[in-house]
Amino acid sequence: MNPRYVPLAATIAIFVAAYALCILQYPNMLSTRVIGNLLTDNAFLGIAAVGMTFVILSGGIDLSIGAVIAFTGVFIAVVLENTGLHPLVVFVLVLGIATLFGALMGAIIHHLEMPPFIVTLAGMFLARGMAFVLSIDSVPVKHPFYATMKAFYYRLPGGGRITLIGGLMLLVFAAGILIAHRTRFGANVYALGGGVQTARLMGVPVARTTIAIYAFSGLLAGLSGIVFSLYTSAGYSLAAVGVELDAIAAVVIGGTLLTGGSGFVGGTLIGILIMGLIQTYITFDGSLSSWWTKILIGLLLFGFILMQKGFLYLSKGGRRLA
Amino acid sequence: MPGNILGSEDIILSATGIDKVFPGAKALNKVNFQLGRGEVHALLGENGAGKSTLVKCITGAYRRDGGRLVLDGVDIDPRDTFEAQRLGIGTVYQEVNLLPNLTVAENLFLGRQPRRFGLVDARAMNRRAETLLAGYDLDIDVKAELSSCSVAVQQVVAIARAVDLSGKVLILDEPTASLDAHEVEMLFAVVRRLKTQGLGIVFITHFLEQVYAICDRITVLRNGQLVGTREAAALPRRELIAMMLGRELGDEIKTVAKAETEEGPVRYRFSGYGRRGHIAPFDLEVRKGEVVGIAGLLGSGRTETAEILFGAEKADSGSAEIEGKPVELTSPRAAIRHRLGFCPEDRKVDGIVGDLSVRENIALALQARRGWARPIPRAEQERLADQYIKALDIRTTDREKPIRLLSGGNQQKAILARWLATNPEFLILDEPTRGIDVGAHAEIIRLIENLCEQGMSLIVISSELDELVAYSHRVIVLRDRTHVSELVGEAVTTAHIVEAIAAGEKQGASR
Amino acid sequence: MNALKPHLIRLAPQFAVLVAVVLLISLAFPDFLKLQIQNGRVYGSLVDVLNRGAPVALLAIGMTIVIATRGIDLSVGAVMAICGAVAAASITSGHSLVYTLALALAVGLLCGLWNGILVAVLDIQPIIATLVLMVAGRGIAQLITEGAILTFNDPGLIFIGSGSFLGLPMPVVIWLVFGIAVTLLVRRTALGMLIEALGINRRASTLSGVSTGVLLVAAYVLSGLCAAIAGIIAAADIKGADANNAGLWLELDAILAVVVGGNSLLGGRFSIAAALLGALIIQSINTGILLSGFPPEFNLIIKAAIIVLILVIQSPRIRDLAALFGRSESAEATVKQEAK
Amino acid sequence: MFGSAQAADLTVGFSQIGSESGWRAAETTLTKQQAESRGIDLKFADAQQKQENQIKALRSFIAQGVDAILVAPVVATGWDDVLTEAKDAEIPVILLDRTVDSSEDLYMTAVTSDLVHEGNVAGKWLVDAVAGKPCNVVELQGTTGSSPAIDRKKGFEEALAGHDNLKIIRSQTGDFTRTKGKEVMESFLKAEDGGKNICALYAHNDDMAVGAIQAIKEAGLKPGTDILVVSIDAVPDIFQAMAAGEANATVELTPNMAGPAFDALAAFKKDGTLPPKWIQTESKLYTQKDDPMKVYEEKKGLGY
Ligand SMILES: Nc1ncnc2c1ncn2[C@@H]1O[C@H](COP(=O)(O)OP(=O)(O)OP(=O)(O)O)[C@@H](O)[C@H]1O
Ligand SMILES: Nc1ncnc2c1ncn2[C@@H]1O[C@H](COP(=O)(O)OP(=O)(O)OP(=O)(O)O)[C@@H](O)[C@H]1O
Ligand SMILES: [Mg+2]
Ligand SMILES: [Mg+2]
Repeated sequence: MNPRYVPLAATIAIFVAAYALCILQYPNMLSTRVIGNLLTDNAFLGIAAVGMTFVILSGGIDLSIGAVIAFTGVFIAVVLENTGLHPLVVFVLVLGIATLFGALMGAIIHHLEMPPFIVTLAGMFLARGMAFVLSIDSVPVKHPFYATMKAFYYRLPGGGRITLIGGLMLLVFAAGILIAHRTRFGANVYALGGGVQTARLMGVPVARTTIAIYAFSGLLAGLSGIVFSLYTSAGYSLAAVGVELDAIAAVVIGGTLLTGGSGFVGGTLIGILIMGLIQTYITFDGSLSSWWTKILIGLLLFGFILMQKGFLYLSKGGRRLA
Repeated sequence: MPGNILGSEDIILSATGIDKVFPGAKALNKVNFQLGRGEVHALLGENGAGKSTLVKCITGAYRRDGGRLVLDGVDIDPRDTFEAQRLGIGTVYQEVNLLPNLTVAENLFLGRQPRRFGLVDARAMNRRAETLLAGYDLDIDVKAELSSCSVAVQQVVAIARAVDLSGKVLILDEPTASLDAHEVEMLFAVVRRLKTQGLGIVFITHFLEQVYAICDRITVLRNGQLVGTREAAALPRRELIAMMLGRELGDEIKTVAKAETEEGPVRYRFSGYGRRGHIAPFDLEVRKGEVVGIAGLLGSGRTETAEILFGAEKADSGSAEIEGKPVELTSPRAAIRHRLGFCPEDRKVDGIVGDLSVRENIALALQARRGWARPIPRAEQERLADQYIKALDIRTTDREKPIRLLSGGNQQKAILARWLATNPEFLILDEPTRGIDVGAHAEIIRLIENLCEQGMSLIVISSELDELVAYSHRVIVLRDRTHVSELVGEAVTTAHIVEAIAAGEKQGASR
Repeated sequence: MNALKPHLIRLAPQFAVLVAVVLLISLAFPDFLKLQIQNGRVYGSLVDVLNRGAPVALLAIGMTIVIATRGIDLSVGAVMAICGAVAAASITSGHSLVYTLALALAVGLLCGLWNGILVAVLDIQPIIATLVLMVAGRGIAQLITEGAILTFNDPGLIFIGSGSFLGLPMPVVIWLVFGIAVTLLVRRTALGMLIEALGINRRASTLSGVSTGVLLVAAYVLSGLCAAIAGIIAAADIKGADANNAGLWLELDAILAVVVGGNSLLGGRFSIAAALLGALIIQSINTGILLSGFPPEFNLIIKAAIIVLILVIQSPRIRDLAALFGRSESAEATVKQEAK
Repeated sequence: MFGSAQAADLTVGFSQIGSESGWRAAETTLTKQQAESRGIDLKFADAQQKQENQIKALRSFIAQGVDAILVAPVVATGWDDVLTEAKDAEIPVILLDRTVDSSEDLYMTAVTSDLVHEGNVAGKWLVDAVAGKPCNVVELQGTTGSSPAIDRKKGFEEALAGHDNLKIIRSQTGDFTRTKGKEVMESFLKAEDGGKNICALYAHNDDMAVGAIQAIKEAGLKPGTDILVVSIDAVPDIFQAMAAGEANATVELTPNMAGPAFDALAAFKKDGTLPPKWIQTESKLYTQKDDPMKVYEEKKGLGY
């Protein structure tokens, strides 16, 4: 096998093995309900994580996505409450804002040569601050269109559902995989991750690509916000706190290097599923206190990373001196 | 001023009055440069003369501070390399500038991947990459990541990419630094072909034989200023060197009869040393004051031999002895404690610490050996730095300049200085003269000879056989990651080495 | 004096920003600059800034070193919670103050060691390696306090949080002394340079004989120690260990402080003094917002806006532009001279 | 494939918000104790303060086929879908400690206190305590955007309405924590002439009040006398402060929400009696007269 695919294969193998172990302990976990839930419940995280994957592949990071999700939700709820606009129009509007917001951060990162960590951290403060200013209350969305969209699902045998948002996540992943691996833009993203200076000398349009990457991440964070608002039928400024860290964890568990330039969008999907599996397992267990829940999540995270390292180590037969 | 030898309709690229100022240094001062159609034009000068800077100004990698660029009769002002590429200027920059995390094929076609229905057609891309590289006799897996290839392979890939990109102008900044004779010949064949197609080719190198072998005209820079442009055929080597250095140079390489290999006691003995999958077990003995050369083709395992000796890669078989006492050389630290030194081949990745100053880079290894608790006093560091800046003629505005801002050759010298500062007894040099100008080249070879006269033992890896022959008491020839033969004393000649490599090749072929 | 000059130049932008922020606040709130002596200690908003900034300042010291090695430590907030909880648990179960402090610091070191081993030995990327402890660590802290606030009354421990020394609150004394000590440690020895080398090019440093592995572990251990001190102070300050909230999201503030201090997140060159100034700048903003009387929903926007402004002013590109102005003038001058 | 339904004992899923405060920890402890004493198998899921995690937990409870679900919702909105799913699966849901804005037929009952009422009780106490004298009040809000912060503010303001002698002069968030409570109080004191301008403090929870009391003391003032302190929750530490005369009043929010919930559930399982849609817990006011030390001793062991 091409050594490039080893991390991906390792992640998939680990996921399958872990799922099998869970089923051994709780046979119920094989039900289509659990599988459907895995998709639906992680839809917003998955969509945001696709954007995060691109950012991380390019060697950057985007800490603003959780706040953008919250902002999007509040924006939609507030606008729907106060105007007669159709939700679809509002969606387009908010996607535009989120994309612009991302593009702006990308432009600052590129043109002012500031580290993404800090620019997007400030972006996080700003987006959440704007959500607060729009409304500190949690605002319900009562538009009938929401009900229509939610009624739209595919019923699996056994009571599980592939919902609209779960399906949307899969679509976004498909599109993400296509963009990352089959377009010039995707190749440029990897190129940036390999080294900005070198990429520039090789003729990669660095400015355009950087801005596009963060705009894309903003767009997907906006989409994720829409999904979240569908998921909860509300907009709430305190929603989705810390989602960026979950997304980063999913991306990394999916085998992408935080240093950029190496990884797969498809891996992120597995990363998301692994994180979802951890949570499902913990609820199925149901005996853990709040603190043991945290400790176990940490340990499982560690375990997955360790297993991945082990796989890589075995497959490479040792590594060059760091 | 010369330069009007060609008629203006024959000029494909003309740069006039190019200025470039860096904080604290004027790198280019009103430089004129004219490149003809179907011409190979050498751009020469000492380390730090401004060659790479001029190239980068032409390709838009740097914004020039003044001057005019005309390509094919049209004024151009490329804002970035992307634009230059579109205009038909293909470039190989000095340090291999490819992306280690992409595959060979992706590197070759970055930005211009073949597409089907708007999507990148990976299969077609890989196929075309294979055909392209076949033209350079390179039969490698184009789907492998570039980082898994040796520096030399990367260099060939970079060349292939630039050549493929260049519609009008091809710029090669020290493309041959890590290539051996065979690859160089191949490159020249390509260059000649392009020449007949009417391309203008800029060729930067420190190998003067190569200049005379392929170049039509020569432009010389010194300290950021144009010295002049001449017909290669009408410029004797001695005069060229004088143009570059601004002074006469004595013998370039003193092929002095080296002191007979004293049959002194063996100081370093490695027996059965090897590492599976990297280098086959070998025996090696080095005496005090002896220079052992290592020769071989690309990828023959020379660098791996060096790394294993220094502990940068752990040996998994065999043992090492110093003066009869067994030692463990399992890490660079351990090796340094036994007074070994190692000047690596890939200076950008393994050598320089870019943001540290020249002074700190020179003091680094010595400081590491003394341990953190005993800092080298600032004054002492400055003395050390000044001493080596002078001794090795490192061109820098001052010793506090971050080393990444130095020109390539000068970085190489600073790394060498880092090791000399530790006063090693056994120094391993992997391609020490790569990218170093004629003047400094001679300096370094003289230095090597001095060092071994003072009793230092040396292992030198070099693709330049002439050079290797000049100072080695003994030469070990590698093939396929195996030590295949050893030439001693009188037998150390270029012809013999080539023969040993070739014999190995025949042997390999018959296997 | 001359040797000090480059340092002063390095710190100038941070000083300028700090002064500007303080002036801005005192424009809106003139009493900000007022200092008075009360109960034998200096009292006033400026002291509050120093005092409230203590945890972030301490975290920033360790974070600076970790970032210099091209790493990052997300676990410091959780480690603060753990060490505060350990201190509270130990003192309430009747151990002596010295034992308690030693125990809490040792736990901090241990946490740092864990992170260091993950990064240096197992070669896990720093963000993810420390994320493990960030998540699990808070759980461990809550395990110790069982989710409640563990209150204590030991005057010795409380003194660390709210006592005063030479008129200054103890936390201020602690971070100042610790900051100076670490600065001396790295600058009076070769540690500083070796850490910078490691952060810029780990492989080249290893090949030059630097024990990069040990240094890397040491950096995280130091960060753990800083977090432990910060955790003890935070607990002592409120006379109780609040495992749920102690140090929550402070890692982000600490990273921000390091960056506002002009240190590069890409590792290499670092300045602890600048990071400490960065911490003070951030705390001044926080205190200023509290004093301003704006409704709390505006807090984040104000903070974001000011920080963006500061960073833009400090960004390399803007600095280059400024330098360009300066230079093009001088370049002209030289041209004129040449003409003569 | 599907787990056999436990016929004898009840399995109840409990989705808790997380463990952000001592009060919350006490609620968790009490719920577990109540379940144990009734022989109920409690499946506990901690949501780490995230609604999405609560929804996930509810879904997975449904997938496991529990007999009933308790949920302490982190926010009022966004529960329609998952509650509908539970209803479809015929699993009764009981809300603890906060309500949701979904239609009433989606859950069986809600055991909560009235957050607005709590603020109101605190405000009324203050109105009575100052007895018409002019009084400047500073307010320590909970986490911006959280429902207790919004409602307790609202209730308090309602109580003060019409009493022009009482004015809220400063209001800032203290994030429900002691540290922030102390820090914000310090800045209030500086901003209001060293505290001479402040006559009373209203904190949205006791933890912030405890932090603020320390700040007041360190500023050389007497909390409880120079500045009246009223807060909400009634956690043990505030009773210590009251006993010491440093706090004046607190409004109890009982952490035992599960008791009434389980009672209602048992009745329903026995003969199908439906409880009222809202079981309101008492918002009892405690002052220094109520023998605070005794209450402290009672509450100490409850896992606060
Ligand atoms: N970014 C920079 N900032 C400051 N000075 C620079 C920068 N880049 C190059 N220089 C300086 O400009 C001068 C010319 O460098 P350049 O790389 O063009 O030399 P070169 O002729 O290519 O040398 P070599 O043969 O060693 O490659 C050198 O003195 C170098 O120190
Ligand atoms: N022409 C080539 N074709 C295919 N693979 C090659 C070629 N040249 C080198 N390699 C590969 O590159 C790797 C580099 O090995 P190593 O660095 O030890 O070579 P070397 O002898 O030091 O060569 P040099 O230093 O000249 O680059 C080897 O694994 C080899 O397989
Ligand atoms: Mg050069
Ligand atoms: Mg080599």
